[in-house]
Amino acid sequence: MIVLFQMFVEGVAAGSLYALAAVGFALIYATTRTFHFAHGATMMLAAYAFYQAVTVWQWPAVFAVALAVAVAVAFGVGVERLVYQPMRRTDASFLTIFAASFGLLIVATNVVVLLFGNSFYSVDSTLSRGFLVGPLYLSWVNLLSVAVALVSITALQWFMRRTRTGVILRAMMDDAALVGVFGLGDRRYGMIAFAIGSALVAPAAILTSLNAGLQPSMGALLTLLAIAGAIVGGIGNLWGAALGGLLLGIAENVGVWQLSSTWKPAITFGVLLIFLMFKPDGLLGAATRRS
Amino acid sequence: MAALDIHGLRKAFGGNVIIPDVTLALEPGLITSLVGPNGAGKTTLFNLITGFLRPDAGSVHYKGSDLVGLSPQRVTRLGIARSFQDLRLFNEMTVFENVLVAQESSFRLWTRAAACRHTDAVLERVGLADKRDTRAMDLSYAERKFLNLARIMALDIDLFLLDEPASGLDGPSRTTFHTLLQSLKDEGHTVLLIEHNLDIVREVSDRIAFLNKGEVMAFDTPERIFANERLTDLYFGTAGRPAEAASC
Amino acid sequence: MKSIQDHRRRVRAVVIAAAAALTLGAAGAVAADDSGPVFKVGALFPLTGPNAVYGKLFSEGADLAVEHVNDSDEIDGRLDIVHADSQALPQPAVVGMNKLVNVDKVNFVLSAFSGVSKAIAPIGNREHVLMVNGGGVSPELAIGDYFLNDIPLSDDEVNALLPYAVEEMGIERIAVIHVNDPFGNGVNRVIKERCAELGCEVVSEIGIDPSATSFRSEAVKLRAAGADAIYIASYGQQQNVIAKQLRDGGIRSQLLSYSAFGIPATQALGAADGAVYTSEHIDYDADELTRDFLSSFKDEYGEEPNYYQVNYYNAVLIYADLIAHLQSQDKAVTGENLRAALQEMGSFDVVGGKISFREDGTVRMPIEINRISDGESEVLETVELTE
Amino acid sequence: MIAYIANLGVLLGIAVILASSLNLMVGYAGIFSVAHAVFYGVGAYAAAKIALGVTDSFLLATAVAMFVSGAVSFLLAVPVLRVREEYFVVASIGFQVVASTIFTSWHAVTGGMGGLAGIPPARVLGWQLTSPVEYLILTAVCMVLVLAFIAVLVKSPFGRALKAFRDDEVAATALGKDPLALRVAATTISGALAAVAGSIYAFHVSFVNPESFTLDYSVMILAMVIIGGAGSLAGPIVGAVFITAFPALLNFIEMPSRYVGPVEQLIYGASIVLLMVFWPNGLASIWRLLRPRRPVQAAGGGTER
Amino acid sequence: MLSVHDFHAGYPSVPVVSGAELRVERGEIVSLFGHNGAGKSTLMKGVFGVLGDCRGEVRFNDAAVAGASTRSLMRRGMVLVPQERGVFPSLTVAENLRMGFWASGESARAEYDRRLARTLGYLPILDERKDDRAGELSGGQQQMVSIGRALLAGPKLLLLDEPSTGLAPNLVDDIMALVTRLREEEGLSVLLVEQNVGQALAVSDRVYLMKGGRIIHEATPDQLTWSRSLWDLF
Repeated sequence: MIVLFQMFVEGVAAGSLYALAAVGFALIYATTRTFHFAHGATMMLAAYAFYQAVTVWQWPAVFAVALAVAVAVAFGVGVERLVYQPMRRTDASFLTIFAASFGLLIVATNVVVLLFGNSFYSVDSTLSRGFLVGPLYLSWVNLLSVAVALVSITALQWFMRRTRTGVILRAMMDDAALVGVFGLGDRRYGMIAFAIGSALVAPAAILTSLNAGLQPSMGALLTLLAIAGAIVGGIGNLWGAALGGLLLGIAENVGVWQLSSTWKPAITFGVLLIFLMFKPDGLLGAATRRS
Repeated sequence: MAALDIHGLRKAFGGNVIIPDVTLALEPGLITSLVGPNGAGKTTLFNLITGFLRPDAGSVHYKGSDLVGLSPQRVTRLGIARSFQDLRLFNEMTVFENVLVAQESSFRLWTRAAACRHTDAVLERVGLADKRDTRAMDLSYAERKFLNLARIMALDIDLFLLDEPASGLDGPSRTTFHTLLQSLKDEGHTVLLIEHNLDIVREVSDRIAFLNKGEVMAFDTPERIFANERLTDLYFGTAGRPAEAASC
Repeated sequence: MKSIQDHRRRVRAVVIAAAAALTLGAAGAVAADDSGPVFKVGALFPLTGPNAVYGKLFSEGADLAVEHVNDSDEIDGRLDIVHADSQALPQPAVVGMNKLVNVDKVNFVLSAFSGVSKAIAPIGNREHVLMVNGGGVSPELAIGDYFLNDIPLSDDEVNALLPYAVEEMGIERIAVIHVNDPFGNGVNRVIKERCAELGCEVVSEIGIDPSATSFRSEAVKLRAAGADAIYIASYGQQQNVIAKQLRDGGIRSQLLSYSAFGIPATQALGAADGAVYTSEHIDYDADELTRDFLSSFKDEYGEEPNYYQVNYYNAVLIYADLIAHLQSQDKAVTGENLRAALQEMGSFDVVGGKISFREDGTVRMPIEINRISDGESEVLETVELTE
Repeated sequence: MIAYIANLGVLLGIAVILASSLNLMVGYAGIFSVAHAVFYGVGAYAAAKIALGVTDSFLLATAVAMFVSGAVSFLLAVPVLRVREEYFVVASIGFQVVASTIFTSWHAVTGGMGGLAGIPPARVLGWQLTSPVEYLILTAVCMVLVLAFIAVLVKSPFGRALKAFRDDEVAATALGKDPLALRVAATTISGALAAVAGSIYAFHVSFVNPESFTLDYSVMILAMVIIGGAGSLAGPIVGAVFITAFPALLNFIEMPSRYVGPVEQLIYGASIVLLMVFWPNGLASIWRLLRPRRPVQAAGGGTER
Repeated sequence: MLSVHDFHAGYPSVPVVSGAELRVERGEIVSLFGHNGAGKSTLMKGVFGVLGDCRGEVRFNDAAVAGASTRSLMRRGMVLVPQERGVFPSLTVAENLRMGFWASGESARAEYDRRLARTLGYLPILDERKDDRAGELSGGQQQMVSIGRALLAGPKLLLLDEPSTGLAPNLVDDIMALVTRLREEEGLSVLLVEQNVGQALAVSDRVYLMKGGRIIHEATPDQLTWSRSLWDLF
């Protein structure tokens, strides 16, 4: 039983990071209708930036974290400005944006391969070491994952409710064309959405590199999990996306309690399929969708 | 027996009751016009009959079966076809294809010659034969309206629900339209028509159903409806009088 | 054979000379040798994808061997290496193999990875192209007349390690975490069989997806299993992630593994410190050839070679020996003749000593048991396997 | 050299079949699937099983492969096609991941990662195929048949109905067309046609394992359709040629071996991005440019309802 | 206040509006009648800069504004109340209103409070429901939100696009009464597109009839009532 509970703890920690990625994806998708398949590339770039700063340049952790966030934001805003916005201006279809985004993922991955090679890197840190609390193994990375997710999502919640930009972003999630009728939905807001959404994967990037190390393909899986989380939560609902990400993390880790680990991907995406079939609007999706 | 028997139909969206209670029986072989101010629920009624919306209550009986709960394609296959106000043509397809696709079975690898002949005949009838291979998006407004009509005329159906088929048509086209409608009637079809142009309504209708706020205020012959001052008031408003008095 | 020995003696001089020439800024220190035929060595390694790290290692060994053979006069003509990207996946490998065989007309191909080898072996066997695998260790790699392994397959490694682990290290309860592929499943099977014979207990077997990167819940399971030792049967980046996450997850058990642990990234990994793993035994003091190799390798790449590099270096040497053998008999260098020469020659003098092949194309070699400590490997014992 | 070209040709033919069959879903039925490699894989496994256990007859193995793959895609389509289109993309990704796991983990049937090896050379009407050129001919014939079938299909009543749905779903429904039935049929046919490619692959490579039928490959097939131009016959062919031949061409650029791969991938990714930004209608639309430009679609009363 | 001269909008093949001439004087309520598809909404959106493809001369407050962005028009005091009660359903009523304030380019808190107080004075129902999501409101209340939001933008000219769509007649009356009040008390000019001819006529100073993308007739309500041209149109 303690094994199951320990797995649940691990699931919550993993799910917290998925939740952040899913919220970022959902924010970007709901405001700009961009199926940002390169969302994971943002995370990978941030992770490598963090690695470079902290391990190679030996920067203090605070600056390394800042660099990771900066790189994530720069990439997100950059692709929005240089790729997605020109495409949106020509009324690009869902499919072409998807393909372009996929191309971006390939480009980003291989830039990293050219710069860092294909090797596995790990960041030496005591934060990922486990310690016993009663019968449970905890680690600072796990605790930080949950804490950062809680703080980030609460902060985002506040931002979206209380600030002018946040309210306009929420209005865009409802009806971007109508925001245009008020002369408010200019290009800046798309870039802001990308900036926030991208910044949200930076914690996932940093904590994953402490926990599981870095490799160029690390972004692709996170993209899938972020999308799946956003769908399970209900597209267009940020808090649903967070819940969806958390749920997937828990399912993934608890699901192998009795099953072989080789079925892990099937468990995660099986949950996704079941949701799509029986609750296509997601956990909290129906509340905000208009018929 | 009525061609279509609508009983106690009700529909609300959220708190907005669009159609509180509609009861209406269409007589077979007649052209019935559905008139009423904007927002009276005319198009909503069409959507309820044809399965695009599911009523909250009530029944729609057609040839002995209740249409409520059936999918739109089932309703069409039972013999009821509708046109749309905003036409909804297959823009990338040619005029010929637009009509052909309507009447043939989807699960076939070869196009039957009879279907082609039938399509050509329908196009001839609506006067689009010379536009046969033009793409729908390249047609003029009037041509688009007639193609819209041709598409459902090609179906094997009894009951036509036409949503503003003549709006925006000029004089000659209107005459063509009138003739078409008359010939449908002559073939024994029943037609329910949403129409704003009262000239057309007066010319073609056998019956008029006056809908207001989702209720049938009157259902009668054109002569008697037009003689009813209260209804014309409702429709055109009562300019000159204070607005407050307009509510009934 | 004398020529090979000769050349190896000269290698050092050449390398030093070349280095000197470069330092002096003189160009054209090495004159192009246009005389004689060109023999192409096909190298089918992953140059892209998650396993490219291996492709780079393998290439270094093979490239150096080609350089050395060309600097010697062992063969009439020269070797040329042609790379094709297998991505360590079957389909690109088949494309690459077909290109090597049909466009570049090679009759000798260096293969790596079990999946790749299984996919290309039928082509090589059909087209009579001699293939040598120096990297894949699946027990299922005895696959045809033209396919050789100059790396011991993993069943050999397990057979060497388990008795040592049980008898010398006092291990009674073993857990296995293995990739769910032919190699990992094969290792798992061999461990279970051997354990039953040796009286140790396999307390947990966890199969993992080859692309998995997170092992949080696996660590939980393994910790609960309470094993004395955990055998990791993975490769590449994944084995590092596993080792790290097991340690982070509070598992202090002895880590055991096989030759894949020899790559630099794992050696340098803090979490792998103290791990015991097997590898083929290479006696770096065996003979002059080996010592020359060792020093020129360090000159060239600035680090110690590992056995993968040795294997591919050796594979190219074997090719050169076969060519020399055929040339001495005035026979054409064709795939059929290469194979015939292989059977005639029997054994080869290569880096680390003499090696010979079994009937099924697997290599007969002693196995080393190593321990990683402070980023370096120390040899605990060398095991001669009895047939 | 001929054998190399023949071999490339076979892979190209496979890509054309896959892209064209996917186009039936993406371009005509408006279903965006990122799971086409699953049907390719199911076809390959089924053909391999038949070849290994029953007969080396290509036609029989292909027929069985088409049936099995069609059945699997039917099973996917029936429940999942009820969801909205962008959701289907995600559902298909999920389906692909689950299927990949099954390929890897259902050892009894698929042989796991070890795959199914030693598939005998194909026999077609008593003729044993051995050389790459013979396989190229077989592939070409299959490709032409598949393309011809698709060409007939999209001009048939069935294809017309699909196009009608693509143009206006509501109107098509009002004309009595059943959206679910049509989409399920398109998906099933598409899956069955992908199995033809799978069967050719299995016999040609004589080895099948899960690594050839991954999510990455599914995305790549979709990229072929989009880059070439969805909804036309030429589009997927152009896209398949582009994506298959492109890396092969880059192979001839001289650079240090360790840079070849990443640089090749980098150029590949960058060209997808650039194409989508500057040429979103697909490469095949180059022919359309030669024709007179058609007027922009009319508002048609869309502003007032 | 607003004058439109030789205005074209729509698409090359199908011009939805061609050669429209129209003016709205200060403090005037002008209605635009016409059938479905006559081009009324398109004309209005074209003037407001929402449509991309427009030609012609537009003067607002004595400045040429043809081709000006919606953003700059809003700041000059031209505000559109879109058709079909375009509210943001998941935003609260208060947030919807604030969107209007921001659109006018203002940010001073005092100015916001002043406009809000005035708006809630006209639309007291919004005060009661200001923390509810707009999507939960009834159709009529949503229309009030839409108008209230426009008022917070501090309009000089209000463009009302079919405010009565889908509303019960008594609610339409409320809206018309509000429009009249706004004209009286705020000196607002209003351009109104309406299908509810009767109720619109009652409040209008002048009307234009539109057909097939052209303005075919200009009249005062008295001239028009029950005249033949209205019959022709409907």
